[in-house]
Amino acid sequence: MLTTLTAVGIMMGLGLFFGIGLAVAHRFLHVEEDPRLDLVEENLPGSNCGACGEAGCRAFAESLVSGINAPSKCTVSDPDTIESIAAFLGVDAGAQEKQVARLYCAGGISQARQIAEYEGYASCRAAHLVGGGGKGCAWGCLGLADCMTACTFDAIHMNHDRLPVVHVDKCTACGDCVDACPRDLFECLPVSHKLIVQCRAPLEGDAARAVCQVTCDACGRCAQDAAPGLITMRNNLPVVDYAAGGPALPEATFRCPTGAIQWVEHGQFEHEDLPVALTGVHIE
Amino acid sequence: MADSGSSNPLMLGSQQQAGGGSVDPDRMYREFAKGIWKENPVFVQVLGMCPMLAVTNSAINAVAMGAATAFVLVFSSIFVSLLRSFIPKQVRISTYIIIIATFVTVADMALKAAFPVVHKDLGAFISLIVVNCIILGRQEAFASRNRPLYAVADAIGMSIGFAFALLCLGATREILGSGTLFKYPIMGSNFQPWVIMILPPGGFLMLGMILLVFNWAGQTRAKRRHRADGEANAGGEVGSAS
Amino acid sequence: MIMRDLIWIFVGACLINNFTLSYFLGICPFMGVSSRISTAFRLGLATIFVMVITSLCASFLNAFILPHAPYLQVISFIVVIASTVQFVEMVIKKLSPALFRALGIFLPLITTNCAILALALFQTSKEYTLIQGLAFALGAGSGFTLALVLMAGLREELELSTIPGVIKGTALNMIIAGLLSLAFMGFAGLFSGAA
Amino acid sequence: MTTTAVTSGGVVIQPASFRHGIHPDEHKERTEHLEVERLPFVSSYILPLSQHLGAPCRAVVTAGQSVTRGQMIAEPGGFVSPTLHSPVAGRVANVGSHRHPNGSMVQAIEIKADPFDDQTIHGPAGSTLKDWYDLSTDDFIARVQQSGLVGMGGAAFPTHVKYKLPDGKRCERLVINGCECEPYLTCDHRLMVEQPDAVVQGACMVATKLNADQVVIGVELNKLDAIVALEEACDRYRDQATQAGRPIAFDLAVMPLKVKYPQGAEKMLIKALFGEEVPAGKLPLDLNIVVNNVGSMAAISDYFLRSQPVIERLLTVSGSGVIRPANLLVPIGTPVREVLQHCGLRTDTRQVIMGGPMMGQPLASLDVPVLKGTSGLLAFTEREVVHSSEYACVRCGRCLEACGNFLNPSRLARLARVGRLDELNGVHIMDCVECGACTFTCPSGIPIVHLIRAAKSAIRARQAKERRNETKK
Amino acid sequence: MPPLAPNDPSRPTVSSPSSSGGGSPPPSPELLLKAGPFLRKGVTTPRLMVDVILGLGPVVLAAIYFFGLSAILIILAATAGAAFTEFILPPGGQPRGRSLKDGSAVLTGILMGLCLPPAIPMWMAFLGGAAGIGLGKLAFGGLGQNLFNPALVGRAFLQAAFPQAITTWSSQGTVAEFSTIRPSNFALPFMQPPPPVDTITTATPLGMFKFEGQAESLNNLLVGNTAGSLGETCAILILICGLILAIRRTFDWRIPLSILATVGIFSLILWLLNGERFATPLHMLTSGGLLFGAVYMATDPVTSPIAPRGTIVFGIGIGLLVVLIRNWGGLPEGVMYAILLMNAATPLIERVGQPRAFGRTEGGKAVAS
Repeated sequence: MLTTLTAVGIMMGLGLFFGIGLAVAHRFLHVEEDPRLDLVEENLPGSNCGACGEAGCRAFAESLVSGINAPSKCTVSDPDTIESIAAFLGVDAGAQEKQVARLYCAGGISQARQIAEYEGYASCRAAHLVGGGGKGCAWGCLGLADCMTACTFDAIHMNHDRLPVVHVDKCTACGDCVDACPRDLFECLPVSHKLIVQCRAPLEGDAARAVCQVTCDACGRCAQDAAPGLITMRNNLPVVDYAAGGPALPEATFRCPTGAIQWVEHGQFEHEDLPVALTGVHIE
Repeated sequence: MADSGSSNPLMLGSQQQAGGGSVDPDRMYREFAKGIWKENPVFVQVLGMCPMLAVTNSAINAVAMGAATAFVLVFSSIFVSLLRSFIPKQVRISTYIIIIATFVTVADMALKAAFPVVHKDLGAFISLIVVNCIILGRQEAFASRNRPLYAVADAIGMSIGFAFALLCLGATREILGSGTLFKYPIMGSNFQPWVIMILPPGGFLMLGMILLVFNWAGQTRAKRRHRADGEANAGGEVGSAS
Repeated sequence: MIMRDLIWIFVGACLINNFTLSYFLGICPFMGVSSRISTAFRLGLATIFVMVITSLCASFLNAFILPHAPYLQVISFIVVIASTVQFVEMVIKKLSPALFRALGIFLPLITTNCAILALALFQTSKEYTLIQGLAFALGAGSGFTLALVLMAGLREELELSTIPGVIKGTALNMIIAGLLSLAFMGFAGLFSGAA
Repeated sequence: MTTTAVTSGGVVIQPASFRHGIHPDEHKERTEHLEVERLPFVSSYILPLSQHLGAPCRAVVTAGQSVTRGQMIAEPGGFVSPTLHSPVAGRVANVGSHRHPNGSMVQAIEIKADPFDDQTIHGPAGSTLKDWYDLSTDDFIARVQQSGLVGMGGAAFPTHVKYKLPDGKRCERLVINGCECEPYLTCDHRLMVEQPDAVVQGACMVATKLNADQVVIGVELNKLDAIVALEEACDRYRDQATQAGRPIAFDLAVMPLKVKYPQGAEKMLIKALFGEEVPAGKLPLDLNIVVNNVGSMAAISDYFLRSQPVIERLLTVSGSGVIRPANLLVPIGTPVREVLQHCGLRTDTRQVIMGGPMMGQPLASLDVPVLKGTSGLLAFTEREVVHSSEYACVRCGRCLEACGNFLNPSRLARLARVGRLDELNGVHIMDCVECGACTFTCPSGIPIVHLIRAAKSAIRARQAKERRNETKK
Repeated sequence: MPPLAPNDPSRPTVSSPSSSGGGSPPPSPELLLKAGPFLRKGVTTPRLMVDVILGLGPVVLAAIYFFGLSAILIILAATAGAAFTEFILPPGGQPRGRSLKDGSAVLTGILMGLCLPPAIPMWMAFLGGAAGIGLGKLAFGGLGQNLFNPALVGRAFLQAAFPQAITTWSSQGTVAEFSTIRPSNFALPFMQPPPPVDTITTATPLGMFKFEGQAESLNNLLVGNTAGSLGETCAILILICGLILAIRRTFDWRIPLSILATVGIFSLILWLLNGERFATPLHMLTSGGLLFGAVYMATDPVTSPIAPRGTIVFGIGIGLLVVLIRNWGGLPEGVMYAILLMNAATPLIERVGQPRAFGRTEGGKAVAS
């Protein structure tokens, strides 16, 4: 009986002492911090991709709590999460249209001419520095998969033509591939922008067709066929301005002699992937 | 934030607040089975490494530790689950620890009374069950959010998973390190024991090896499944691109 | 003589019976927070700090309370240590935000580290005096820091390597820890002849 | 190996050098004794508007227009940009995209040579230039820009920019770089042997105009004949200047240097000559030093004394892929194919390098032109191509001992391979001059300098993006 | 023809395209684009490994001379263990057997064999080689990525696993003929070796000194006429081989030099303080595995710091630990542990050992002009 009393007594004593001590300390030593911050951060994807323009998810959470950014700036989270964060913070989610990375080149190894053989470190950026990597087209995709390596979301795989296939569902438009490409061939576009010019070579006529089968040879037919003002030829390349012209329709691509401009409903290149193990090897 | 039990009012989807209703035997089984293999606390979640390494120099110690942990885990899960709507959120961790510590003390005393030799071998590690992350982790992640029956199923499953891992490591280390299993010589009289296995480095190295085998098995399985899936899922979830 | 005894306790806890590499204590932070040298070092410092507090608490409990109720050892250690550390955390947060950012974020993590409770238990079972207990705490903390920083250095190096996918992660960390532990066996019996 | 000490004017001099560095095989024996010959004119020339560092030139001619040899065809596109002259009399065929030796496509002027022209140079009026002595410094700099001069050593940085000294800086020491430390190349060597007076004359012009206290011509000891020739030329110039009543007001000396690569890198050269280190990220001007190549000096002399702008340059053609290696005087813009074919290009040539074997770049196509900065063309057959098989880095430390910048190339390469750009900045990747000494010496055959180049390119791309974001905000 | 003459009368005229090539131009070759530099020194990594193996040759011969056929058996067993493991578990998805070609596995095996006692069962030597390569190298992804010296990992593994067998030293020289094979070499796999009855066991010089206070004569230590591991006994031979390798720049001379200097100075101080308790510096330097470890083990480039200053810190660290463990530790010998511990510290040393970059201060800032 005495033991029980001692035990109870000691535990109560300790409990009371430290409980009161901590309560008092909490009162006097408390440092104010927005409690919503942690909660919001917990719901962000935590991939720290930077697509929102902030330095990581924590910084983005801070900007959300202080109302600087709208939740929809996060392109990685699914709409439900965005909606629930917005509801929690009592703000508007903001308009968000899904964006996806598009490639301005369709000249894989079977379409674009290789003028010299590249041997060495298998990276586009490295190859680009060695005489342009041996690809005849100085603007086109080198096919050594820097974008695939850079993609944190496993959304890019190389196909048999050594072109990067972007998995539209997985792509979060974080922009890592845009930065990784030494030839600046990626751009994140809203999925509703379906007229994609798959060429960046500012060449014309025969000079253009000499380097690649699917190059834009600047014939200008797409600009004629599209709604007035939608497509303009600039620097020997068609530029699509959705804000300026009428409705974008697939008709603009019908008379393209090379297939450089495409009406892309979903993914850009619907080819079978290379096995993952093969994508990093040197090209022969 | 009066919403007790949930750590985050924003938490989506995963919430399984058991209201009234009857006990679902299927779910009981699922909660029980997951801890043994699919969410094995040691091999998959990599928790509870301290006792895992410290007491596995013989199979007997491993079993004793497994049993003691199971006892503590099951009973604290029941208590936490029963009290889950009464424990205020701010002091929940402290409360869990006190509940766990109580059962640890009970286990410690019971072991000391029943098997003094084993208790001596395990030393302070029985007391250290208090800070085994598996136990606190299950309270926080499961028992505090589910009805006692599920909590018990979960606790038993996890305990078995943990004990299984302990036994794997303990048996291997004992066989190689002393040539015996449960003190019974199985390697012949002339066997040269590998002393390293009952020393600390052996524990680390052997656990590393077991995890390696586990990873390798998982990867081979994933690869086979990937191959079977064919093109439909091409480029999907292969373990690594090396 | 006392000095020598203290050094022996310190070296014993730091090198010979390193808490992490020989007793497997604090494996969770050892595996979890050892990917950057700077973080590892700060965690190590915070651990030394908490260990010293723990040692003081344990000495206090051993002297005044536990003789009356030895069966309350585990539970009272836990309660007292956790409360004290939380209290200290609040103080630091209030007084020095810089120090808090450097060390404070680790404090709650350390409290539930088994090395802390083990320190108190070992100290009790070895019947150390207050001063000996402090030497023991410092030794154990330094040993943990040493192991942690070495591990972090090795892991930073590994990040530049191409490790086979099967072994990457915990499995490899365990093997590294095993090899470290193997190397630490060289300290076995250090100073025992001289003491 | 060459001697470690040399007698100069009867005094034994311990040749100076910098620490670290490498000693590659020289391979100069095939061409170092060959006199310079002139490449016959060919039918068509391509002149990229951007063959130097800095802003591209702006074309001032249009297709169909006829031009004379030495006529300005493109004006500077900014201050850091030289003038471009036609290397040949003929007709402008086209102004459009053409392949640059670095693999990109750039704007270029294509000129068809006129086979019936006598190819007299129609540069700026000679009389106005003759008396360079009376020009003001600013006029002198403007004239240098008009001459179209860029660094002839290979980097092709517009020379006049180096002479435009910012406030608070002056050119105390003018260093003339005659190291030619790249293996195979011998064109600077031949220039110093055959035209020492032009080199000294040009150097003295610059020194006079920039008020230098000291002119040092650094030459490696494997070019003893050049050292002797230059010393004689210096003596001649001193006498001439005194006779003309314009005695030189600066020290003029030739400094023999130990044979070592990359001694021709300007920071290494300064370290070798004066024992001083140029601060990282700064220019030699920070130490009040201006460094010029011997070729640039000869070009300055040619411009002011003979009214010939930079329309042709000396280059070495060598390697197993050509039958008759040579030191050639080649008009700028000559297609590489024509130059190589003149020297007997072998059909089994596998690799063609523009520049030296250490820092030059491989060509993807022979239809690219010789540029102002082209110091050599090397054609290699399969036998001479390096195919080193790659092993893991064993951290042997040879690259550290090769690196004149005292970096840790092994670590740079490892970090670069995993793309750790922030850490790369911490280990001073931007200090790397890409001399390739580390890769030369690596027993594991790791393309260290290539990895570093790629990482530097990625860092630059990221910085450019950050700057864009800044301006957007 | 003076090339730069301004108004040369023999001014060249434009040659027509047909005359320049003589007939049709040769076809454009398929050019190779490969990053420069386009010259290489020609020393390769396998070559370095072979260099070290050759440098070990005299030591192996000495081991055979001193310990007879047992030495051959053990070295072969250890090498086979290392090579076999490397063969069946190729690192990084390479084809099986390719990584053997760089010679590093064989080198590890030989080193491993040379630091074993002559009477150890062959299966243990094999296991040691396998553990060294498996745990010490392949686990980290193969050559160049290992953090610990694989040979020493194998040795330490054996030391911890079979402390009895690995510290049973049989004496050499006059007792054992060349053809004598120690029966314990042939213990069945996983079985205990028979108790050493017919060969005479003895202690190493270090053990004798530590536990019995007897110092071996310097002559014997230099020549190698003592008990010990196979490769470590003959001090003179190791020094000569080390010198040759250092001159050939196969390894960084700073490491062995700083180790030996540290041990020498430290033990000299101790010896001067208490000549009874501590061994003479020369005894310290020439006995045990110090020379062998300093020359062949610590110099493993993969696991030692790369920058010159770092290598010296590394060497000093090893020297201090050796003296510490030998004099105050529970074991008579500590070279292996000292090297392994400093291997673990190598990444940390690497951070402080970087040379001052050109044009920068020690702190990495650009120097003020």
